[in-house]
Order: sequence, then structure tokens, then C-alpha cells
Amino acid sequence: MTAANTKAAGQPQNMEALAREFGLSADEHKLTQSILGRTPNVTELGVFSVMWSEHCSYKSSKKWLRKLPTTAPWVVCGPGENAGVIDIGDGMVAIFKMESHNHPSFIEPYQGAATGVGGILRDVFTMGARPIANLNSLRFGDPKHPKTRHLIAGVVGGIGGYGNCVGVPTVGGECTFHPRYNGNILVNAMTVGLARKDRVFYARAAGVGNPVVYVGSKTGRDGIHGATMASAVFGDEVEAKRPTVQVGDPFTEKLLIEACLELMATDAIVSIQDMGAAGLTSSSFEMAGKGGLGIELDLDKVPQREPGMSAYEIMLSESQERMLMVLKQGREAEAERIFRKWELDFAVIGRLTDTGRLVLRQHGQVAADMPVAPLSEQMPEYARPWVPSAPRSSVDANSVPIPDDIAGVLKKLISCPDVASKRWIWDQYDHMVMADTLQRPGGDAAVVRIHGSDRALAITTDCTPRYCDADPKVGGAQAVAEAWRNITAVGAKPLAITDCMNCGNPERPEIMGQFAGCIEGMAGACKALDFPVVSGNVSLYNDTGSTGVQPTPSIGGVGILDNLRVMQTIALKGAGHALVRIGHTRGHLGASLYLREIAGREDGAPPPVDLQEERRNGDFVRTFIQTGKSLACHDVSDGGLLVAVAEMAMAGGIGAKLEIPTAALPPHAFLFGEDQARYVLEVAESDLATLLTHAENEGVIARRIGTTGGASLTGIGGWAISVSELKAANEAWLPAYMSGSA
Amino acid sequence: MKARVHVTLKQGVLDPQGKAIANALHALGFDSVIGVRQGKFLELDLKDADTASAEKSMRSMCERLLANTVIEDYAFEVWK
Amino acid sequence: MKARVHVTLKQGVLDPQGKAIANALHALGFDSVIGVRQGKFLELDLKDADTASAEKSMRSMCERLLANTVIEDYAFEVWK
Amino acid sequence: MKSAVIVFPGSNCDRDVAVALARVTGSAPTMVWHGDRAIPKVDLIVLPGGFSYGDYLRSGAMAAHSPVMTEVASRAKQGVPVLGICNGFQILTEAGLLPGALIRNAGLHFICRDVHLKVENTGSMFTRGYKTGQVVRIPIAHADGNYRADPMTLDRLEGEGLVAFRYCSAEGTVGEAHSPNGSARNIAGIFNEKRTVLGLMPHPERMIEPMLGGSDGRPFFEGIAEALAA
Ligand SMILES: Nc1ncnc2c1ncn2[C@@H]1O[C@H](COP(=O)(O)OP(=O)(O)O)[C@@H](O)[C@H]1O
Ligand SMILES: [Mg+2]
Repeated sequence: MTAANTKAAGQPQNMEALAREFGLSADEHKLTQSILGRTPNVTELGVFSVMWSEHCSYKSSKKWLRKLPTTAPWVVCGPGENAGVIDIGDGMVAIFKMESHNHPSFIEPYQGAATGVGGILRDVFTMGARPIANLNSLRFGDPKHPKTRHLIAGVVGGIGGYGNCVGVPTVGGECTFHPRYNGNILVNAMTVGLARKDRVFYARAAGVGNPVVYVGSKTGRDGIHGATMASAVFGDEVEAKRPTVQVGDPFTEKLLIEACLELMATDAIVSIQDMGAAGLTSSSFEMAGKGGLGIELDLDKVPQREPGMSAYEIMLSESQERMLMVLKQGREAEAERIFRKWELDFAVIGRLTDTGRLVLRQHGQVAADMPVAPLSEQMPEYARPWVPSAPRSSVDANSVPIPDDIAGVLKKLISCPDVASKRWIWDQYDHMVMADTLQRPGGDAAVVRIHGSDRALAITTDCTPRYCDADPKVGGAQAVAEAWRNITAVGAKPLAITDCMNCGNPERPEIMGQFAGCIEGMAGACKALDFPVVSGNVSLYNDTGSTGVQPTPSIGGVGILDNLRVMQTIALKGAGHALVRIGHTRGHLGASLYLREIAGREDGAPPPVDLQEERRNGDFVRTFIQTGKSLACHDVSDGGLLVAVAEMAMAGGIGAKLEIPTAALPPHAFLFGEDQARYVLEVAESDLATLLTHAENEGVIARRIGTTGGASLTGIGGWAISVSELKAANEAWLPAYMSGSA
Repeated sequence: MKARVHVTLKQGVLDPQGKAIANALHALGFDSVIGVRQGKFLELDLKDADTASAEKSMRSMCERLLANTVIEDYAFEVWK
Repeated sequence: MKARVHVTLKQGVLDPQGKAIANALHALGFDSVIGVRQGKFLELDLKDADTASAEKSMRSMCERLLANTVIEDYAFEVWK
Repeated sequence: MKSAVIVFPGSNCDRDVAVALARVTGSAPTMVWHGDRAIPKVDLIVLPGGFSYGDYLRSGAMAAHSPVMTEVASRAKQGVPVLGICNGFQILTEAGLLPGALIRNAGLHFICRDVHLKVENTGSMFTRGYKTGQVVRIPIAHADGNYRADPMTLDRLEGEGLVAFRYCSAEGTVGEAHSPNGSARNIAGIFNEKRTVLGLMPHPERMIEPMLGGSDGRPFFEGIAEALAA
């Protein structure tokens, strides 16, 4: 038990001190007293503290999140519910969200990551969707840091262990490294589900007198104050916070998915809400609050794993694999039969009232009695002071030495930790279960077929933290644009995003400035690309001591592919085809991978994001793909043009001869510059003229850059490297590193 | 020298495996089972010359690798 | 009553986990480790009234479920 | 043909194999809940992949004691074909319907990837769609696929032609280097004595159309349909 729990069990003398220990400021504690008209008891104080924690209340970020565009004709439900809902046609919706589990994963990588997956799955199936895909965005510290290897092994094991067991394919994600994550890794998990449009379930309670039902696993003393932990800066007290980590039970989750979906096929459910952070507290408040009702719970009826749990412990437990539902009266037996069949706990623990109050009873006494609406309406909201990040000057390519060994540089880039193949990771994820994975990890976006149809979802997660660190606004826009581009590159139409905003301590103005900048950039990109935000999550206080992580707004994008026959992959398909670059190459080296990995510099402004050009080029590429004439497509990102071509060559096992003009730009700027809004297409010679003419008509820059064929990549000046050598280098780093030999 | 390590989940930490095993035993008709907790058990062969040094390295192995002290407790014995 | 069961791989059956743990310990510099074998360890709470009946049900549980006697050996103790 | 797919708590490839059966053989299987003691009269029983009971304790151990398994065993004894894929294979060994055991992969990790298999014996309804010695590409997805049995059992399996599939290279070379999980003698799938029961770790149901990455799993189900039509 933590110190807080011990005190909570008895009768603490100093409520003021306890409030502070629970993470409530003096002002917030005063507010609790004015809301209740008296001093809260320990249980009530605990409820206030978790409801008003940064993690649950978004008190520092709310003001900024309102700037994100959240609507489009296809958005069925934007932020505010458990997950976002978009119309994907044919009477179907896609439901998705991303969430962080950074702090628990640092403390206990396997279970922290596993329960992160479990939590995000529940957010999605609680809305009536069958989960069809998981993704994850991972940021680790320097590979040389002594903890990194152990953290990777645990996190990957935990994500796989949970996702594989529940039988939802883990189809994509990202994984990069930087010393700024040494003391605070990021583990963001995303789930996408499918439901019928007329069968979406919401959290809003309705119907005074309706039974409140608890299903799933029993409540134990695990994870108490997890939400508050997620809102605290890591320091030396990490050790003391340990018992707040929970153990996941994916087997029970699988049963819970099946049982919930079975009950959802009837019309017995009025509302449903998973018990995530702050468990029974936030789920009951959320349901009652959204319905404008009151709720009465008999805590003696809550299924409990351990004897003698206090009201405080029951309300704050973050035991996993639990759900709270409001059923229609008289449907309890039918629901109970389903949950018993799936060997899950089922208990009617209370009912809805018209009092607008949350009343908890235990052992025949009232353990808490608090008004529902004021708790959320008067939730603290902070306009934290912020300072904009200082702009960086751009890097003149001529100030960066020109390499004489292009092939060597390419090999170094494709085997550096950020670009090296992540096969070692996705091999441990069952990415094929459900037998609808049309594009496995390794490409631009995962493609998962809508079961039983000939349409598919394209899904990706993206963010380039080094850009966000260099310029949060540009980085925020770039992350959204890259997600949009990745979906476009497989031939799909981008529809909407979820996000996970990972930043440092919001009480520091420069961090708040990073957060604000990222949001501003994202908002602009979402608007320009018609790519609204429908759900998301904020994770602040990602600091160790005084170092914050690089601002990392992870973007999870979803698009629809209506015609599977034109689906693109990055793999080159044959010899003798033309390679065409779409988009303007300006040779931008600032904040590039080349600058960091080859020149050993991390300075400079990131590549500018021209949203009009982004839109024009992407729409052009998608339209061309729809004609069926494109053979392969890949967007240009980390490492620039040559890395993109190399990835296409490695995926296809086919080489290419590049005819890159030596003209305007120095070779390293041309080959490794990270200008945005670019793609590489493979087309038959006979289709080349059409492509170039169309591009010209649309005002899109399209340039032939080479011809496919052979076993090597070769370039002007006679440099060459075999595709197999590249592939070996690309595949080798991570397994070698994990086995301790790199 | 020989050593044996028992690694068990801390009190209060959910033990999904133990829970599932208990259910399976009930289904098989073993009604006398109240509860099951599952742990790990390791047997080691060591080159250490004496008990004191073996104990010292065992403690360090448990802390650093064999147990995850966030959620697990460990106990070991060492003998010749 | 209480019972403890130890389930271990039979002599001669490959133990990938034990081998991996030994390698990991070597990598951490624990050079005194010669070998590791990993097993399972279960603690049961039983309603049985006496040792004889508890032992009888324990043997049957081990044979039927707790150990796979194709590859595993088991041993148990029972006490009040 | 009539078939049944047994669904255990934690099964997760039950739908996938049902879809493959329906699409390739033209007739959809009956799904049977593990708690039901009765199985309809069918020509084929399938134990699907997944994590029955979370694979806690040992993979397949608890499912092997499910109420329905008594009936599966007695049908198998009567000669009704039984197919166990992945977790289904683990359940068959735990239930004693196939010899040996499947333990943790040699590399300890869960592995999901396409592997090459050599078809060792086509004298069964499950393998008749292939040619002897044919090399096929089929995915695996498991943490416990390392097949173990005592040398006598292994010799007997080999001697009596009861090895169905072995892991091999793309060129068909069988050897330790080509075993993804450390399986004894590269064994990926085995039959019972009459070759009416097959357990295999790879997932043919995930490879039935080019869109999914290949069609090498198709002949597996086509062979079953032919055998049962005959
Ligand atoms: N960065 C963000 N962008 C958009 N919406 C957000 C963001 N962060 C949180 N939200 C929305 O706020 C609501 C509450 O989020 P959260 O507390 O994480 O959900 P849950 O309680 O289901 O875990 C959700 O509807 C979520 O989609
Ligand atoms: Mg939720």
C-alpha cells in the first residue's frame, strides 16, 4: 500500500496534507469544500483528486484542444466520448482512439504496455465496435542507455502478449530513439474497431430507476491513484510509486469483448462505459454527468478480489478488464446469462436517480454523497503561462560537408536505429489474425479489409519528434501531413485522426509553448487536409528531473480504400519501369536525419510544410493510383529521397538506376533533404507520358528519377550498392542490438 | 553450489493465471480448491565456493533480473 | 489446508527459458552461473479437512491438469 | 461436407478457419461452444487457433479438459477426422490424441511470419491436395510451437510416415537453421496412426487468397473437401 492508502484506511487527522498528497492544490481543495458545503471525507477527497487530475480533467490542455477541428460530414462522433466515430459508408462506422501508457511502461514495461493495449481496446469496444486493428507508437531513449534494451523487450513483449491473446491483429506503429526519452519512454497504443452505424453505444445514462451493472473482473487493490501518477513528474520517488502498476488479463478481456458484443446485439443496454483511469469513479461520474442524472451505488455489491476493501479503495481501484453499464429495467437476467456464459462477473450494483448526486453506500452507511454536475462543471481549468519556442535558423546545405561515399551514407542511414527495420518488433505481434490484413507492417499504412467486403481501412501512426522539438508548430503540422500522406500512398482516402499529445511538465512555460505550438500546427493541417480530430489523449509531465521529452504529438490516421484492386505497396514490382518523384525537392537539411546521423548535428529549422502543396500532390497521387496505372508508391520522409527509393528496392528485391540531375542542388541536399509533400511512384514506361502530362496540368511537379531493374541501386558518379547488402544492413541492427551484440 | 528461487506475485497483485487454474480445477470437480496462486521457480547451479558468496550473487540476480520487484517478491535458498 | 506444487521439466527435456535466463545472467556478468532450469510453482488453498484427503486430491490434480507428465515431473507438499 | 469448429473461451482463429472452410469447400461449419457436450454428426472436427483459457498454465492444457473434449476424443476414436491448428494442435497433444508436447519457442518470443513447409506425406485427407516433397509458404503465429517428444516417439513418427509437415528453407532444405521455433526434427505437424487426426502449428486458413499474401493454404482445404465428397 502506498502511504496515501494507509492513511485512507484509517481516519487521517490532517485533511489539508492529505489533499496535497492526493495532488490537489490548496485552491482546488478549497473548491471541493465549497462544492460540498463541508469538508470532504477521505473517499470524497480521493474522488475529487482523480477526477481533477491532469489525466482525467485535461485542466492544462482543454483550452488548447478546443482549437482542433473536429467536424466533417463523415464525422459521426468527435471528441468527448470513449472514442471517435466516422462514417465509412455501407452503413458502417470506424471507431478509434489512441492513448498513452508512458509512466506505467517505464516502471514495469511488460505489464505497463500490456494494460495500455487492454485499456484502449476497451475504449473502442465499449462503443459497440469489434476491434479489428491495434497500432502502437513507441519512443525509447538512446540505444546506448543501459535501460533501453530491457524497456524495448518488455514493452514489445507486453503489447504482443496482450494483443495476440485477445486476437486483434497488431498491424502497425512506429518506434524511434532519442536520449530525451532516456528517463521517460513513450508508449502510445491505438485501436480501430468496426460497428454498424445504427449500433453505436454511448456513455450517456438515461432512465431514472434503471439498474447500474458491473461486469468483467473483480475489483482489487491494484493501480490505486494510477491517474494521479500519470500526472506527476518522474523523480527519485519512482520506486515508491510502484504498486500502482497493474497486471493485465488478456484472456478475460477477450471474454469481455465477446460478451459485450453479444449483449450489444440486443437492445438491453442504455449506456456503457469502460472503467479506465480512475475506475469506478470516472465511469460512474461520466455516465451520470452526461445524462444529467444521479447515481446510487451499493459498494457491498461490487465484486471484490480481496476482503476488507474500503470505499476509497473500491472507488479508486484501477483493476483492469471491467465495464459499467446501465441496462433497461427488466433486462438484467438476459444480460447476466450472457456474462455468466463467458465466465465473467456480473452484478447489479446500483441504480440511476433524479437527484443529480453520486451516493455511495457501504456496510449500511453513506460513504460518499457528492453532486455530479459541479464536479465536472467547476473542474479547474488552467490557462497556464506559455512562451513560444524560439525559432531556429535554416541550415545552408553548403555548410554541411558533401560526402564522397554516397552508397556508404545510404547504408549508414538505412541501418541507423530510427530507420532500421522494426521486423524484430512486429514478428512478435500477431498481425494476421482475423485474416483480413492486406498490408502487413513495413509499408506506409497498414491495410485491413472490412470483413466480408471488398473495401478496407488504411491505418497509420506518425510523428517526427525532432521536427516538433525544432519547431512545434511545423512539427505538429508535419505529423498530421505525414499520416495523411501515408494513407494516400496506399491509395486510400484519408478521413480522420486520433492523437496522443505527449509533452513535458505543463507548469513550465516553455513546455506549454511546445504544446500550444503543436496544437496550432496540427489544427492548420487538419483544416487544410480535411482530416479532423475525432478522439485523442493528452499525456503531460513526461519529464525526468528538468529534461522533458521531445514534444511528441502522435497522430493516428484512418482512411478508406474503396477499391482493393488498386491498393499500392512500397515494393518495386519489376524491371524496366520508370521511377517518378512527385513534389518539389528543395534540399532542406535542417533537423534532418542526415544532419543528425552523418554530420552529427541536431540544429536547424525543420522542413517547412506547405499545406496547399501537400494537398495538391496527395490528391494527384491518389487520383493517379485510382487509374490503376501506378505499380508502387512510397512517400518520402525520414532520410529523404534516396532512403525512400532504397526502401522500395529492398521491399521488392529489385534495384534501380537513378538518373538524378546534378544541377541545382548539392548531391547530399538533393538525395537526403527532407522536403515534404513528396512521393515516389513506379510506373510502366508506357504510362509515363500520361503521368507527366497529368501532373503538368494539375500544377504538380513530377520528375523521372530513374529506372528499375538489376540487383543494385546505382547513381550518377558511379556509386552502387547491392539491394541485398542494403537489406542485410537494414534488417540487422535491431535483432543484433536486442541480442546484445550491437 | 545449488540455489532455488521462488518468485511470486506480490499480495494484492492480480494473478490471472492462478485464477484461471482455480476455475479449471473447479470445472474438473476439485471442489475443495479455494484459490491458486502461480509463481516461478528456478534451480541454479553455481560455481561459487561458499554460501556467503552464493547468497550475495543470488540476491543481486534476483533484484536485477529474476524477479520484477515492482510486482513480484522473491525468496531463495542456497546449499552445497 | 495449504499445498505447494513444484512442476519441473523432466531430465533431458530442453528448457529454452532456463537456457535464456542463464545467458542473460552471463550477459549481466554473473559468471558463476553454470546452468538454470525453470519450473512452475503453485500455491493452493484447500478446504480438505485432513492431510490424507488433501494429498489424494493434490495427486489427482497434478496428474490430470497441473503437470503434463509427458515432459514434466511434479512434487507437492501439503500442510495445515 | 459437414464440419464443426469448436470454440473455447479464448479461441481467436475460430472465425478465420470457418471462413476458409466456407470459402474453399463451399459449406460453412457449425460452431460448437466448448461447454456443449454434444457435437452434431459431422465429417470433420476442427480445433482452432487462439489462446484457450489464455494459455495460462500450459498452452492448450485447460481446453484439453473442456467438457466437449470427451466427445471429440470419442469421435476421433471412431475415425472422425480431427484437425487441430496451432492452439488446436497444442490441445490435441495435451488431450493425448497426439503424442509429444509443444513447449516455448527456442528464441522465447512469439513469432508471426510466413515460413516454408515441406509436405512430408500426402496420404491423408489433409495433405492430399499437395504433392509429396512440395514446399509451401504458410504463416505461423505462436509462442509455444517447439515440438518435443522422446527419441523413440520421434523415430516412430518418422518411420510410420506420421510427420505431415516440416519447417524448411524456401528451397526445401530441412535443417535446424530453418526451424523458426527449435522444433525437434523440424516438425511442424503430425498425424495420429491412422492419419485421421492432424495437428499443425502453421495457419493454412490465413493463406487462401493472393490478397492475404498467398494461396498455399488453399489446397489444404480443397483436399479435405475432395476427400469428404468422395
Ligand atoms: N488531444 C486530444 N485531441 C482530441 N480529443 C482529445 C484529446 N485528448 C483527449 N481528447 C478527448 O477527450 C475525451 C476524454 O479522453 P480520455 O480521458 O483520455 O478518455 P477515457 O476516459 O476514455 O480514457 C475523449 O473523448 C478524447 O477523445
Ligand atoms: Mg474510456
